[in-house]
Amino acid sequence: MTDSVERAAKTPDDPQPYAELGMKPDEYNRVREILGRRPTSSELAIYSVMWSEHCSYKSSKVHLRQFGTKAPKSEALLVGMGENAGVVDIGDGWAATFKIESHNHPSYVEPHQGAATGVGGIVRDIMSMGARPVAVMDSLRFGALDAPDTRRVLPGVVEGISFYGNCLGLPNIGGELLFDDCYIGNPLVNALCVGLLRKDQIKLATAPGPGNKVVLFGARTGPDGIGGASVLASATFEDESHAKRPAVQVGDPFMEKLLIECCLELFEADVVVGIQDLGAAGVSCATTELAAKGTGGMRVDLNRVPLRDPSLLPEEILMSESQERMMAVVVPDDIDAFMAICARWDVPATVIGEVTDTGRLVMTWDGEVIVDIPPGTAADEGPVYERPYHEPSGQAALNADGPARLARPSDLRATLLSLLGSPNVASKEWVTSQYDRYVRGNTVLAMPADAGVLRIGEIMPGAEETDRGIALATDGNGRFARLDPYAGAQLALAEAYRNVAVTGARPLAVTNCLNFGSPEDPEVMWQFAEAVRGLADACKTLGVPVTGGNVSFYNQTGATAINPTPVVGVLGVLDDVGKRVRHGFTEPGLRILLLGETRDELGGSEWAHVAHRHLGGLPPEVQLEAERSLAAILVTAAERGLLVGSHDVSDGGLAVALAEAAMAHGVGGTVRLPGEDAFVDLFSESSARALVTVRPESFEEFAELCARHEVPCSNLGATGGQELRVEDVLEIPVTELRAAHQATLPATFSA
Amino acid sequence: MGAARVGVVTFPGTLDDQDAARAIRHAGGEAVSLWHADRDLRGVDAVFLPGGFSYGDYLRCGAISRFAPLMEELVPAANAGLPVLGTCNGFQILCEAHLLPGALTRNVGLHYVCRDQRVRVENATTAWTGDYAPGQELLLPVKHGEGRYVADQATIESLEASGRVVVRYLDVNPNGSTNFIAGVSNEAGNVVGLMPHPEHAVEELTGAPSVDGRGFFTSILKRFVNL
Amino acid sequence: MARVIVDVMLKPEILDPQGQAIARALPRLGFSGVAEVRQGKRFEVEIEGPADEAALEDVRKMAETLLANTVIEDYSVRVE
Amino acid sequence: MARVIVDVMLKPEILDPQGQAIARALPRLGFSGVAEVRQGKRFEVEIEGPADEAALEDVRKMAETLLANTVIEDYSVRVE
Ligand SMILES: Nc1ncnc2c1ncn2[C@@H]1O[C@H](COP(=O)(O)OP(=O)(O)O)[C@@H](O)[C@H]1O
Ligand SMILES: [Mg+2]
Repeated sequence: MTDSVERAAKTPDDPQPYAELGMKPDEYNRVREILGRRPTSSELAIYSVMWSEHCSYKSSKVHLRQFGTKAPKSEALLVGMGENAGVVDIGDGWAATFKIESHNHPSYVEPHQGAATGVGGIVRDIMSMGARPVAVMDSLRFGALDAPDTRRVLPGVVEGISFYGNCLGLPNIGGELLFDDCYIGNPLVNALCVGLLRKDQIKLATAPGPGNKVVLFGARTGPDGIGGASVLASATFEDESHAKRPAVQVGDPFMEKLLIECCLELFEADVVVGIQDLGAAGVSCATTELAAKGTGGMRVDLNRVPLRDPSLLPEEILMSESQERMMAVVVPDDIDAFMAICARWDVPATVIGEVTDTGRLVMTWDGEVIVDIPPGTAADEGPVYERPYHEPSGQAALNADGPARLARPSDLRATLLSLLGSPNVASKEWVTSQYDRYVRGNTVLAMPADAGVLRIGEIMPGAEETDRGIALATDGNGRFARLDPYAGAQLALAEAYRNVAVTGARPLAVTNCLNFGSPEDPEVMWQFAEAVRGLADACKTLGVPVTGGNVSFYNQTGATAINPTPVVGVLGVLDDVGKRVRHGFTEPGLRILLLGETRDELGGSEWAHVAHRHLGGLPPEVQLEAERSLAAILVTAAERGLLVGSHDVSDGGLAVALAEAAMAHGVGGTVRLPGEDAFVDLFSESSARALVTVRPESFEEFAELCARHEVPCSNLGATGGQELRVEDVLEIPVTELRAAHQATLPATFSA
Repeated sequence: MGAARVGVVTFPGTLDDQDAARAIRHAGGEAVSLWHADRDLRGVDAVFLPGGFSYGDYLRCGAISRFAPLMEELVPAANAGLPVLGTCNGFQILCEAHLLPGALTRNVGLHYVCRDQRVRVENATTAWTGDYAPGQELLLPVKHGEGRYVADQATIESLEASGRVVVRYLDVNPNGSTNFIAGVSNEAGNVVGLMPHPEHAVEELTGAPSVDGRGFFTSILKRFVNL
Repeated sequence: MARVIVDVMLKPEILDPQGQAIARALPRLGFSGVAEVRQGKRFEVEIEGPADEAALEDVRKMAETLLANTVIEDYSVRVE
Repeated sequence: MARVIVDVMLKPEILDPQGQAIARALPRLGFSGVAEVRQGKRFEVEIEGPADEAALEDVRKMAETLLANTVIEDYSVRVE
């Protein structure tokens, strides 16, 4: 029997399974207060998903506000936080929109589909801004390389990303792949998508204009990811067949590709008033959010939702997470044109309701009203928690146990080779060669470059005139954040910012994915609060606003949380993409320069991790002013054509940076270390440093630029030869570097 | 006389159509888009079937596209001498449509592979390779999950004997192809299929670190200028 | 030597995009009257000994742990 | 409604790397006594009418032209 509004009013005391749906008693009581009666089971479905941590950000909201209140003034910001994705002005009338999102848990349960649908979801977020998705990136963390769990999960995750992203025709232009025991049983799969659009064509998730039609288009709705709904269905209906619904969503990248092309034609034809993707919480989320941001009301006939499985109940339709669906608001006069475009792309589309001005979201099923709520109460007015937090009890001891007590190596050659072969530093080619980095023909830089760079002109009709390009990098270091979440988040930002700048691009804006343990644990909550505070402060200092992001809580196995892992993505712009700086040593005969200052900073370093399995002390000092100056000279020097090649110095220090620079094009180099202590010079992970190469004739001009911006510049030596030579310290043929660097992943996954 | 007009076919799920059109324009030709559902070749001088995942590569790569209305026009035209180049998914479609012999199967390593691959032009007399020197070595990207060329022994022998192996992989066999075969032609040499992507190796700034792919486009254009 | 067949199909409630794409293509190719197509995998496992109960049990275990992904797939084992 | 099964396997002379990878993995997972594994496809075609000879002929044509690529694959059609 349908649990209608009428029935709910008559049976106020019927028990409801709100606890099984993850709602607290006071949350449930608030719903009753809002409605003045008990919710119907469909309404309960809507509130329970909309008020979940995932959709409502109830534990993180009070902290995330800082991204707004501390946001630096930025003329580039066109759409800030709160929309599906932020939008940034990149010049010449064009805008970029980008966002990173987690799909951690689903990727653990079913690696291939979990990761694939993670890509699919973030791509639809970008489409819903009116943009053409133009590239993806992926930031991955797994348990130890040799853990059985990693062997099970990693290949599937990579295959899922490869399968979905390649099939969509989105070049994969970068990402991260790191290993640490803390991610056993809880891998992190964060996917980023970037899109482009004309500045004046931004679309928003809003449903204005009473009488406008609400169209659901894309895949049909099936019983995907509705574990929660089965609780409701079995509680309400005692129907066994509905008791076990799959929690796994399966992706159909071909349908998504059709959706992309279809949406772009719809935007071009200007037949869309508002648009929203269907992600977590599916129809519930799309209808409440569209209605809440529009004229305030909407009427939906749920019987009209096209189903893959005709036995679905309304609660299940509302909660289904079937992939490859979008919802649009369309003026009645444009409906025929809208439908014709969908038909051309073989994309099913159905009018399921219309916009009203009643301030109520009303849904019917078999002629009965089953939902009648003020949509804003579900979409925007969810619970907000000020979760208690305090510094972890072991934090002081952890910080006191610095790397000073660790034995330092005498054989630096062996140390470098062992670092190069260690899982975090080793070549990621086994993974990245499974991704198409060339499709669409606009990839300027991709792996193993520090940032991905795309040409804008020619991606979109009408963009031929612009010479601009965009650069993107993601970074995050869970070890640094464990030692100091405030500094760790800032170092993640600093590294991504620097990675963008070494290509010659001006950093413009930030997205972030905050991966943490349970917010109900005050020690985790402290890590979270500190990380957000750190990131917001650093964004302010660096002048790059946060435009959006995602929070992923409950990343833990039992009571053990992962290292706090804020992953930060930075987007930058090149006014002339032809002036991008290439990666590493590109040719012999160039001066090799180290920019920035090296101190004895080995807390949380790759060396401490690889050589001693040690984590303690403090991370390298954050130097935001120095990062700013460094980026400024990199951008200016690139514009003036002074830089030939570059590489950022981070994990594994200068030693690893030199080795990677040499391996990039098979060009060696000879350098003399500037400091007293070769070990510190080579393996310290001090921030705000980069390696660049310049032609001898440009050296003066470049050195002057550095002096003017007070960026320390050490002349290390020159490129050339078949080996990397650090005078008086080590000599390693590039082929030997490569052998050490490339063997690790294949040895585990190709066996 | 106007520039040669090269049709670029878009199927649902085609990905490299814009790149192919750009490469044709860069070489001095006119790119004409052709839509899978139209029974119309729009009077083009040659046709390029680009790569991608038409119909999601579901069932088998190219298996569903082969039945597109456009193909009903293309197959007889190709048999009558219209130059056709299929790369990657385009090659797969040409095999499924029996315009080329053999089939492209799952990479022996079982993974999709995207890499800059050295290849050699084995036959510089086809409609699409005339601008290369015989034996010329090229760096072109490959990017596919099902590129292992197979055919029965007799077919392979006759392809080899008659110079219809147009392009061959060097150094590494990225997918386990029989005899390192990267591309083949039909008997007349007007229909060529290859797994590598010349359209991603035509500009200094973007794509693979080479511009070796240009020759495929200049070959076909010169042919029409010289007619 | 005996041949044991393992059929692996997506669970009925799981989306089968390949099967759907095939089913959508059929009318265009002139085939009518097909209500649905689902695509799965078929494994031919050649075992060295006879296909007795012990061997079948082994193949079942193999299907459960390796050949099928039981999160989304069902399998069946039979002797051919 | 009737269900017709189409099994599609690579021809024996065509290398089947998927089957080989499985066969290679088996001993590591503790399965012995498997001589060979081959992986193919199984299609479940639901037809609207009965599975009479005419319908089967239709499915055979479907297999020949679409479901299998007879250059490299063999197929068989049967009613389940
Ligand atoms: N999961 C991944 N997806 C895509 N690209 C990746 C991934 N992991 C690493 N990469 C790319 O491989 C290269 C090397 O990665 P990494 O060693 O993490 O670089 P860095 O130390 O400069 O941050 C970079 O270009 C990076 O973008
Ligand atoms: Mg880096």
